[in-house]
Amino acid sequence: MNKKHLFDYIISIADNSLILAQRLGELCGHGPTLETDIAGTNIALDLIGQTRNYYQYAAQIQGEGKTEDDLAFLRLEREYKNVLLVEQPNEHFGYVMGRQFLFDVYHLLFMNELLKSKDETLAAIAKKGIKEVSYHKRFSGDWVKRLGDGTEESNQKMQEAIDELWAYTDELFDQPEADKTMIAEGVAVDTLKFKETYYEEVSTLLKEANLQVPESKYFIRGGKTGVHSEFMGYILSDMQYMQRTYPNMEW
Amino acid sequence: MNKKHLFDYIISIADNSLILAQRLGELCGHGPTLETDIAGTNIALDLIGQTRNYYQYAAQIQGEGKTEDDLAFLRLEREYKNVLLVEQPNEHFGYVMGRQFLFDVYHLLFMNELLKSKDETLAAIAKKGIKEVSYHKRFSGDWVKRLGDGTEESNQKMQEAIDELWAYTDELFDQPEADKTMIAEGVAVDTLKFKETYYEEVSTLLKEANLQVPESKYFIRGGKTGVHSEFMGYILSDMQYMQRTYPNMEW
Amino acid sequence: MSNEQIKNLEEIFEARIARDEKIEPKDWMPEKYRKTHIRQMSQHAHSEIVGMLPEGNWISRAPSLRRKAALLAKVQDEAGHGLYLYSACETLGISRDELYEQLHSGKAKYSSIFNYPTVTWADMGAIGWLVDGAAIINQVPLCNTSFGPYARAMVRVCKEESFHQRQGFEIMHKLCNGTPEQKDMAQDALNRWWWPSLMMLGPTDAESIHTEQSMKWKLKRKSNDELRQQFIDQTVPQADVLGLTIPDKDLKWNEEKGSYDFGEIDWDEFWQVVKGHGPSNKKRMKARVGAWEEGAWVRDAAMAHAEKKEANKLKKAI
Amino acid sequence: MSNEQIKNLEEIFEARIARDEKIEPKDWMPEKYRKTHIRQMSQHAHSEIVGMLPEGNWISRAPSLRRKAALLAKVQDEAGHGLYLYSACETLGISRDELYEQLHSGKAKYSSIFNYPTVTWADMGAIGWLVDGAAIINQVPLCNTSFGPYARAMVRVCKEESFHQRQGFEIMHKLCNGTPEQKDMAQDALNRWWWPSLMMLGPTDAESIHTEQSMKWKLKRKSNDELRQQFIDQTVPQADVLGLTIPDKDLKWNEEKGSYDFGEIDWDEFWQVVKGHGPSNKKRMKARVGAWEEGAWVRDAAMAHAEKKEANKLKKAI
Repeated sequence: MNKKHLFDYIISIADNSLILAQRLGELCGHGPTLETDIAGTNIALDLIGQTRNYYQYAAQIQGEGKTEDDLAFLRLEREYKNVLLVEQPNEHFGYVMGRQFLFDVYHLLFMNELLKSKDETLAAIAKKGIKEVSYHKRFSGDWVKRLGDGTEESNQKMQEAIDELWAYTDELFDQPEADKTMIAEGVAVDTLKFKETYYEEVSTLLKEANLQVPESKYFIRGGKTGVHSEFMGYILSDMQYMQRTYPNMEW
Repeated sequence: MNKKHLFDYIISIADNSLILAQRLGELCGHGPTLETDIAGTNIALDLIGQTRNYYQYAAQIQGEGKTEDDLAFLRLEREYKNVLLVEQPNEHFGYVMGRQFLFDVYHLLFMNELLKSKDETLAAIAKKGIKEVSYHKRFSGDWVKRLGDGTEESNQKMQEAIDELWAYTDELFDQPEADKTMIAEGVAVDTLKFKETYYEEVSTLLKEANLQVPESKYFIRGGKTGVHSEFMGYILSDMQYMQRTYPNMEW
Repeated sequence: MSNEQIKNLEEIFEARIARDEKIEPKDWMPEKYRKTHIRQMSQHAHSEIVGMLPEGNWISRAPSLRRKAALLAKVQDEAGHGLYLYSACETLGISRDELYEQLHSGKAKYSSIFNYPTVTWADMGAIGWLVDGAAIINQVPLCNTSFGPYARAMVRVCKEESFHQRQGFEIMHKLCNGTPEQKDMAQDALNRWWWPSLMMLGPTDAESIHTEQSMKWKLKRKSNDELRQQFIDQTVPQADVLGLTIPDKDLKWNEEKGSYDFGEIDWDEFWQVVKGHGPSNKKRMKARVGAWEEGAWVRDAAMAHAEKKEANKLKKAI
Repeated sequence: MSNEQIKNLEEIFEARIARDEKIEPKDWMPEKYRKTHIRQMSQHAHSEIVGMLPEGNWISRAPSLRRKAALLAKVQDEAGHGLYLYSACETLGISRDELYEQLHSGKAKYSSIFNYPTVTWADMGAIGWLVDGAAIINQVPLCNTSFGPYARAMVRVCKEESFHQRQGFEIMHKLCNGTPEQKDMAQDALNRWWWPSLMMLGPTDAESIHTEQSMKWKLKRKSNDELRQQFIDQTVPQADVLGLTIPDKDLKWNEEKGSYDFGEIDWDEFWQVVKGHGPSNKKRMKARVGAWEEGAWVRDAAMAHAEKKEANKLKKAI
């Protein structure tokens, strides 16, 4: 087993949840209703919980005595491997729900496969997470439907969000070297297996939501190789602020 | 001469310019016209130039081998002593010009007094800065007039900005302990000497700009004692990012 | 109804309260009771909602994953409290939209302490420890208040608040047992939050309105000054445990009265903040009003969608 | 004018250009000359304006005061370049508002390299060194182009660009002589900016339109492929000085032709970005359109104010 690849693989999964939770956390107290604030916080909490499990495991694999917080807060931007989708800004509630939905559909398919991983820790994390992620997907999917099939304005806004965020979906299925090795070992999820299902599921719901399925064949990628959008630097400068400013302390 | 007080005094002047420049820098490329982008950048550049002179001098007074960048980038939030006015956000161009104008009128009066400081370095920095600051004041004053006496919408927006920013003007004249000692020594500027002139000048221009002079007697303070608004933390997390993330390097 | 009849009803009503019976939304109640409850419960609800903001300010910057999760959970609880308090108000025949409108227009108040900025991480500790501490002192007696929905909401709220209070104390404890920088941060937070926390318990009895009637309705069981004294007496020993100094040079144990004497509160500051001119009032209101206005299209869409679904159901049924 | 007359004018016009005389805005010129110049100059102006954004992204995070000032000054220069290039366009009878409208609607293009994100501080070095380096190679020949205002603008632009290019190289040099982390940052920036810089010199000659006519008008003096070769030959030795590796395994000195051979450019990527689907196209356009729309009330106010002042002057004069 290639430890470095396993470590890289776990980190890339964890980073998705961390950065998405960070984005959701920014919204707390600023959403359109109290109920959505509560639900958004719930999703963020679930994601952070998953993230902590992944980082703890990754730190153990790495064996350098690092903590979950070292991994979460003390890497350089180029070392974060989350997909570009999750770092996109909270432009408006339609974006937030669109981003969430496009991730959740992937995430649930992913978790269902990770459940079968030969790595028992990963399988256990997946087992614990599946229920949470199913709930996320139902929540975001319902909102995409409400907004898509709500008023004319909400339909337009939701469509705009989907059109823009669509460009980040293909990257979800990219398999960097670490992934490939780990797939071969039966540890990692072969995302290509469910790529088609993903687009089918997404398209079905979009149609139900009275939205057009984007036809663009141009996709943007980079996050999985650590080349992020310009939004990422600002996410990190806030997120890392305390750990960078007060190094080596406990909180 | 109390070195600590002199140091504190210089830092408090420098921080005003630094944080205001930081706010102006955020705007670059996002202003209403190319010409205002250029002018805004110019003002930011002047302020950073002044800031560097102050910090260099402060570092020398301190005598601990620190650099201008250590002082600019590596203090804790509570150690920055800029007034709350300069850290207020760029809500819209009326705010930006209002903030600038309310600061510039003060700044020019301040510089004219600093010119007479017994401290030759401070007097020299003032001498160099006066022309720059006069230009800033003309620029921001002209815009306050344009917006105040422009359209109905611009008048409203400008009034709103002045009404809000007004609460931060009184702090400009606060004299913490370091200031008092340095005033007694003939080094620092006794801001109370020109407080009345300040409000007269500002009021005259506001009236000329077809704006109401706010009557509120409630003022907000805190910056001069290092208790900043919630905006400050975010300013610093970006501003300090590189120095915190890559400590002890040269750029 | 004749005045006579109303007077009878009022007497029966007051007698029920005196017997510690709960008043439920469908029961007859005097108009003033209804209004006073709407005012106090909505003020409480607004405080929860506005109170999410100063802490929300540190979610993105929490120093560890564990703390980030705890802070998210805490802010979420506050949203939850807001939610049941608004619901309790709604049982008295006012809509949530009307309540928001009162908040946004400045007609309704919220706890003035949330108009102070959270400037360091230690403020997350100080708010939990002091602000939630003071809130509990205010709220515990309300678990036995006369209006049923409010009393039941308070039971749940108090349970969670006391968890938050312990969590805040634990943040402070960690800081006080950390590096000198961390301890400084904790002391600084105490210095900034101490006096506003005392103010949070309301104006001195001499200046306080509504008190007598509220006592009768068990909406208030102790005076502001009594609550304040209780808060101080409870908190000073906790500061000792932390090794922190209460920023009040006049604070002194008074053996005779068995409680602490303390310094004079700057009531000018209190009224400045209450009247809307505190350090963060504008920011808080902009955040709330902004969230509401920017969310309008979302709420409209949800409504439109629900109506469509309802119409479709009908169509299918016919 | 008869076709005959026009043909005469055109011949005279072409002869003037051939004699290296400058064409000035008031001179007669063929419609196509005017249009081509508006297109090219405005594209250049738009590139300056959009080009402010990727670098503007690091102003708030520059690692030292000196660098912050230099970066501000550089972005300011770009605004200045934009300003005189727009003015040069305006001499051909098109307004700045129309030019902006073309940019915002996507009708007009700008240099596609600005659609890549600036992800580390080293990108400030790489952009100065590589992007400004490539720009200079493109622009130096234009100092002798036939249209007077464009040629004169280019003289000034080139002088400043070459200052920027040196400044960018100096940033890289500092990083390459710093810590291993800094050197890595520099290498990473080169890796990411190298290929887009090559693309910046335009499609291969085979795919390039407008070339022949542009050559005649001295709007173009070398082909894209020639310029690209020149850029590579100039830049590779600079990378050697820095101790950085050009990310092209096929890069090799060709003794025979006296220049470098290099690997294949990913033209699919180029066209994706040109067509609006690069990593930051949306972000750039949102920033520009956003600035324009949010600034409308400011421009309206300035106009209204100027008119009032004018009217007052008139009133006083009467």
